[in-house]
Amino acid sequence: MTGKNMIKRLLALLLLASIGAMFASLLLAYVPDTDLNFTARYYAEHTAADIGAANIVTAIIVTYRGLDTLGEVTVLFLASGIVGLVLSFGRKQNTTLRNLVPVGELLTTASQYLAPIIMLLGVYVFVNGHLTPGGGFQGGAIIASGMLLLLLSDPLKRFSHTLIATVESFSGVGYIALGLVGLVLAGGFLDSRILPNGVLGELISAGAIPLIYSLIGLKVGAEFSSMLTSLSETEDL
Amino acid sequence: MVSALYILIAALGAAFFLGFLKDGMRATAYALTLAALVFMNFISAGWVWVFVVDGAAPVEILTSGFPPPFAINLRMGLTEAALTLLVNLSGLLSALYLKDVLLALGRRSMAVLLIAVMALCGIILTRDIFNLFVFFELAAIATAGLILLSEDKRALSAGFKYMIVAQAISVLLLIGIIFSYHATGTLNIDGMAEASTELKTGASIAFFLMFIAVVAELKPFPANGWALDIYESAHPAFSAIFSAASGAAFLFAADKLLHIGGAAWFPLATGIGIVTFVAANLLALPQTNDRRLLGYSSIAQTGLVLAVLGQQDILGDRYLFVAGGLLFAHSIAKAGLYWLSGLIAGRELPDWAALRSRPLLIFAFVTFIAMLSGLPPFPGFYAKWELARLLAGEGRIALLALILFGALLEAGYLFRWFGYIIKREQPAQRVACTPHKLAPVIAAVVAGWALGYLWGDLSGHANLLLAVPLLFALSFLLLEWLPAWIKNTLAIAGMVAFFVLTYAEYDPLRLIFSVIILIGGPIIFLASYHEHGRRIGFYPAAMLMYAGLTLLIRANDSFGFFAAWEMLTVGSYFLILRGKHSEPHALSYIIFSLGGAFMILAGFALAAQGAPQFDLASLSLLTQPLAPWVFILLALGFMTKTAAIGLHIWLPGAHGEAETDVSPMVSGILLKAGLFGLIVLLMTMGKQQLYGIELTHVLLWIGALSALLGNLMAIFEEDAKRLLAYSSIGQMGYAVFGLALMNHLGWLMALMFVINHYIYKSMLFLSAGGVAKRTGTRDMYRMGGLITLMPLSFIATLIGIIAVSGVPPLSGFGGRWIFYNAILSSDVRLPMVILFFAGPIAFLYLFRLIHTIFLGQLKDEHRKLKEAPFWIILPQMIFVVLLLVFAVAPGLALRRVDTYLNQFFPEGGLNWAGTTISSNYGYWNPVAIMITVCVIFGSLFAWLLFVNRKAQKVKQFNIVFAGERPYRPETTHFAWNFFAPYRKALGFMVQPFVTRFWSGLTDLLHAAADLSRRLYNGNGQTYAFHFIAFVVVVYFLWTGV
Amino acid sequence: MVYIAMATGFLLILIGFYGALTNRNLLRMIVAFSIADTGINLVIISVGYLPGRTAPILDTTVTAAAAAARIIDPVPQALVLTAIVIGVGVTALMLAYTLKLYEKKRTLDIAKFTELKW
Amino acid sequence: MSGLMTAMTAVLCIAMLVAALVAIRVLGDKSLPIAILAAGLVSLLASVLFLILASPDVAMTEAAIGSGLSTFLFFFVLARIRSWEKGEREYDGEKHD
Repeated sequence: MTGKNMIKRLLALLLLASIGAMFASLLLAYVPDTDLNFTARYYAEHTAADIGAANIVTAIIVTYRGLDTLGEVTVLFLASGIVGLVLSFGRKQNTTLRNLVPVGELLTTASQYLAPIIMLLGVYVFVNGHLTPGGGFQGGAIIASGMLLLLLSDPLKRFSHTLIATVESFSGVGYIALGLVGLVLAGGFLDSRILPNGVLGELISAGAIPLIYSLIGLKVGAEFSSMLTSLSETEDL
Repeated sequence: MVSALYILIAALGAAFFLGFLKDGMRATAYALTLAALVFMNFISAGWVWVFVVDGAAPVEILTSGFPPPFAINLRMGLTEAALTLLVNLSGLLSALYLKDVLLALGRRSMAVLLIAVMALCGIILTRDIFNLFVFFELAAIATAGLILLSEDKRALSAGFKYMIVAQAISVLLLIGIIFSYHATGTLNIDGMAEASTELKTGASIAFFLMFIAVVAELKPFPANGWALDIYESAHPAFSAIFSAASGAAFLFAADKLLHIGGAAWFPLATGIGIVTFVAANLLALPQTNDRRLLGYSSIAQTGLVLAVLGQQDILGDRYLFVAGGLLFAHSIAKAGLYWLSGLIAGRELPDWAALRSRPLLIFAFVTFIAMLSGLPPFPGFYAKWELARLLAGEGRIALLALILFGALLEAGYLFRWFGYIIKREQPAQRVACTPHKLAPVIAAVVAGWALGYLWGDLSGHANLLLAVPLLFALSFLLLEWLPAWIKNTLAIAGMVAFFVLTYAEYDPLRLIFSVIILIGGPIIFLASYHEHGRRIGFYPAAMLMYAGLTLLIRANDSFGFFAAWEMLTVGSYFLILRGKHSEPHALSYIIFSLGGAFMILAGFALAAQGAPQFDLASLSLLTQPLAPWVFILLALGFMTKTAAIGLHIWLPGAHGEAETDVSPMVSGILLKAGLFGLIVLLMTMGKQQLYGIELTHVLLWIGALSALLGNLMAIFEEDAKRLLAYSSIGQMGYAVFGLALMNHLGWLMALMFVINHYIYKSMLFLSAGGVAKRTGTRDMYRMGGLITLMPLSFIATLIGIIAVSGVPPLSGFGGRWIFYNAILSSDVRLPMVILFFAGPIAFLYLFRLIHTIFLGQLKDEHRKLKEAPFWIILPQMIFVVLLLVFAVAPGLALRRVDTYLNQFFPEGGLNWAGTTISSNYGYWNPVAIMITVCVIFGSLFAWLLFVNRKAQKVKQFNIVFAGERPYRPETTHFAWNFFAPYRKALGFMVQPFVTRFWSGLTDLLHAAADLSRRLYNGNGQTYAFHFIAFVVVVYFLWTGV
Repeated sequence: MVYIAMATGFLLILIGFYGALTNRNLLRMIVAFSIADTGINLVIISVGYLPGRTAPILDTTVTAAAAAARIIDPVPQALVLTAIVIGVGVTALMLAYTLKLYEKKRTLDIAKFTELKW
Repeated sequence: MSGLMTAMTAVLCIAMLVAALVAIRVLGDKSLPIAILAAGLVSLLASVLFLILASPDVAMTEAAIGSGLSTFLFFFVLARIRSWEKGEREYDGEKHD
């Protein structure tokens, strides 16, 4: 047993040493740029005028590389869907619930007050995504942690699957619809310049970015929530 | 046309929208899913139309209104359109197939399916490397989800194993991407390709990591255990997508990367691809689970296309034609086979015998394995041809050899499987057919044939699907519902009509062959009237063989010749497989034949020196050092068909076990294809030398040994049909010998053998078959005394053996006479002596046919037998007449050939004066001989009757020879082991050395495969090890080189 | 500084791989992969970092006009955001699989799930 | 300034590596919850490092998703498996009694 384990470890070390050698030569050959390359330079110079977003990363995520972000949102959608599928795999639908450990009064009360605040924070993060660090993904994650809190405080309280699914679908379909509007009214699919750019640094600016990022935030929040509820609702055997 | 973006938008929109639907509205959700898929197909098909018909230029699609590299762009060109159509179609058909499952699992499963298809389209369309990564991840996650559509609980662990490897892959991919970005300043694929001086050197680790990650998704050997587990356990409809669509998308991704890395990286792709191709096919050999077997085959085919991607430097503008041909053939066939597997209840290969109750599904299966094996008229065939000629033209012989070797392995297990279907016992559980599961299979069949037509059209060669003989053969597929006798009449009428219409086009040499095929074939078909019912499967197979034979003699160029060769091979294989116990023999036949065909392909490819095809006549223009190698390859290929010694082991079983009317077809007619090939070869290339060895000399020896050993093996045979089969080996040996003499008379003798062998071997097989039909056995020692009951069969056999043994007065003697003359005019002594020995040996075994079957005591159980059926006797009587006519007037056929041969061998022709034929060494007057022999025979016979008028009859059991103690029932029969004394003396020569060699070889391959597939121990962690080790080993091999 | 971060990133990847290759517990394998994911993020960010520059967010100190000379490369950051989200999606999926596998066999040992092989 | 940053980076990196080694059981044979926490710590430290590397967006995401949510996910699953294990043991116990 241990002998076999030793061999396995040695082999792993040997292989990873080789991979490490590759990494090392990448590292040794790496010379940091002294100046922005032409892609980055374009973003630095044109984002403000093109998109009107102060946060260039947001501009890239929502507009320039919007298709990636759509894909990313889809990954979450897919993951939450499959988590649901996996957990129901090979099982007949049954409704019996496990016995639950009673939860402390403090947690219940606290979460009732805290959760809305956390969720509000999430909304703030994604609405301001084009101005400050943060955006739909971070905001969505924060919203989901609010949900998590609720889930922890009262596991019996089933989140309305319909609600989550509706938010999920609404934000998803809305996101695509906005993208289509871009295709029709502006330069292409997911072009955020369907609304005026406004003044750099103001809340209502950067075209449709706040709108899109909000939808992404909702979507991400809904996906994470759906994953968490699926995981929490798996029945015992 | 609508922007290709709508493919992605439609799928995503539908997937997201599904969430609005309540769980109870599953039917609506399913309808929405199908609608989205239909729309996606519509877009792809529309674009294919735009590019193909209107010849439009590729379209760049910008997203978010900015040009690349600042925003992600997509591209829609012909390749993308075709590939997305493939992906979308397989998605749609699988969705149809999955109806029950999707409805049971609900909208989430439908969303996952939609996104899977979308992600694969995205991989194909995108021109941004990081976007490619995102779609990769989507595809990977969706794959992990769709594996769960299976009811097989093991799918769960397969999915987990996949995710482990996918994680490792994506880490490497990301590192590669970010460092490539750092090197080039862009994420756009075309931009990278332009900017990357460093990546193009072939030494860049960044590019290596990206590339190896993409390649890892193509399931390279040995880092592919996870994929096999998925194939085995996933729902077949998903495996169809996974094999057909995912494979295509990831291959295209690899192609995009090669676009960045440039020619320096091509060898890497080829190396990984070819190793995977050969290894996966080898490991598939011992596999018994159908889906896992298909998985191995999928992996192999993907490897092959990857290898082709690495050859794009020499493929030039044929690159898409070749890669596309292989890819589409594989995708459609594999999807079709997976869909089929969902209809079969059992998971072992022989369980597929259930298909036998559905001829349509058998046809589908045949279509699919023919596509996978690269047989005409499917795209893979044209692609294989192009690939071979371009590889050979560039001198990449080793690669070509490996490809052909792998393809042979693959054909081996696919046809073995087909043998199970046709021959194994049908399982209790029937094929479960519902319309929505049948439709995808049929769609795949239709697509396969349509692409066959398309590829034929694009090939630049004659489109095989427009060749009249082939169309005629295929039309019998549509006529399968008719009774056999109508189809038989149609077949005869068609062949004769074709001969009448075309006979003026043949030169005398080809005329002989065309008469044998197109007139001789119908004569044998007369015997087929004896069969009743519909005889499903017989006519398409037989007519395919005849179509191939006809096209073979009509072919002027290398391509047409090779295509015809493959057709006749496949047709005859199906025909042979019909015999009751012929499963193993048909398999060895097809393997040897395809092996031979691949040699011919390689030979032609070498000879073409890069040209698409060439006139067969221009083989004569080849020079050293190429010429002898071409000669060897072609000669070996042809000799697999003539069953030259060493390559003969398939023949006895294949011919002996075939049906009564099939044996004469495959023996009397099919064997001539090999001779025809040799004739063409020798006629054009003549004598060739390799390292000072005269190659025709080698042929001479092969011919002589075949004659001797074939005959020797025949004398120890107890089975009448096998005896005749062995005798064919000997007879073909004579013909090869004659051709190899390379003089006028030798050739004349070979042609004489062509005609004679057709007549008497067909006749003997028919009479042996007729007797076997009546007695219910082919073992001669179980027969005896049938002369009175089956006089006509007796006469046919008697005439036949007189003709075969080459004694006067029949045409066999003419053959011998020409043969002795030919030898006298040549200076090879030793093989000549061997051949002389072979003559009397032939007499020994022929004698048994008469002696054991027709003479001697009648068996009790045979007392009530009748003569063989009319339709089996009729052609025999025709042959008797033909033999007599040919014996008296050989000039009818040979005189024109003799003159024709003058242009090749002006020396040593025969003189034809009246009924007398004379050579430098003597003369032969067939008419006089006939009269003389008849007179002598008649008077001797009369005298015999007179002398024996008082002969005493003896009791049957009054046996006086009882030297040995009988220990098996058959040993009590005097005719069993008739030539035991000879066996004691000569037995060492007929030890099955050759059989042992070949079965040893296959056993070795099997054992090696069985051992090495233990590599896939099922542990996900080991698979991760495999992947890392794969990366490391490839890296060191690559940088070491 | 960049080199230190990048080297750490690479080491984290290797550590993650090593953990995944040597721990037979499914959950530990997933933990190991999430470490590797963190490592890769670190590597990507290091590649985009330019010494002495600030975050790619425009404000009063970093004006649009001066941005090209003041900010670091924003592209890798955008990529890492995507990578993080994808990573957590995959992790969630693997966890769900683990739960199910455990339910099936009552073990987390990967070597016990070898019914598919050869 | 830059020297301080470098020093901080170095300390962070060493801490991350140690935490990572703990998580994969090379340093000490720690229980699964510790391993998960250690992995979460790696992620959290990484987000600090991202801040130093002038990537606040990434830092936020890594903190919220990488170290926050996924650690939760791990514990969710772990807790579920633990509860099954416990149920199993109780069941076994009953059987033996």
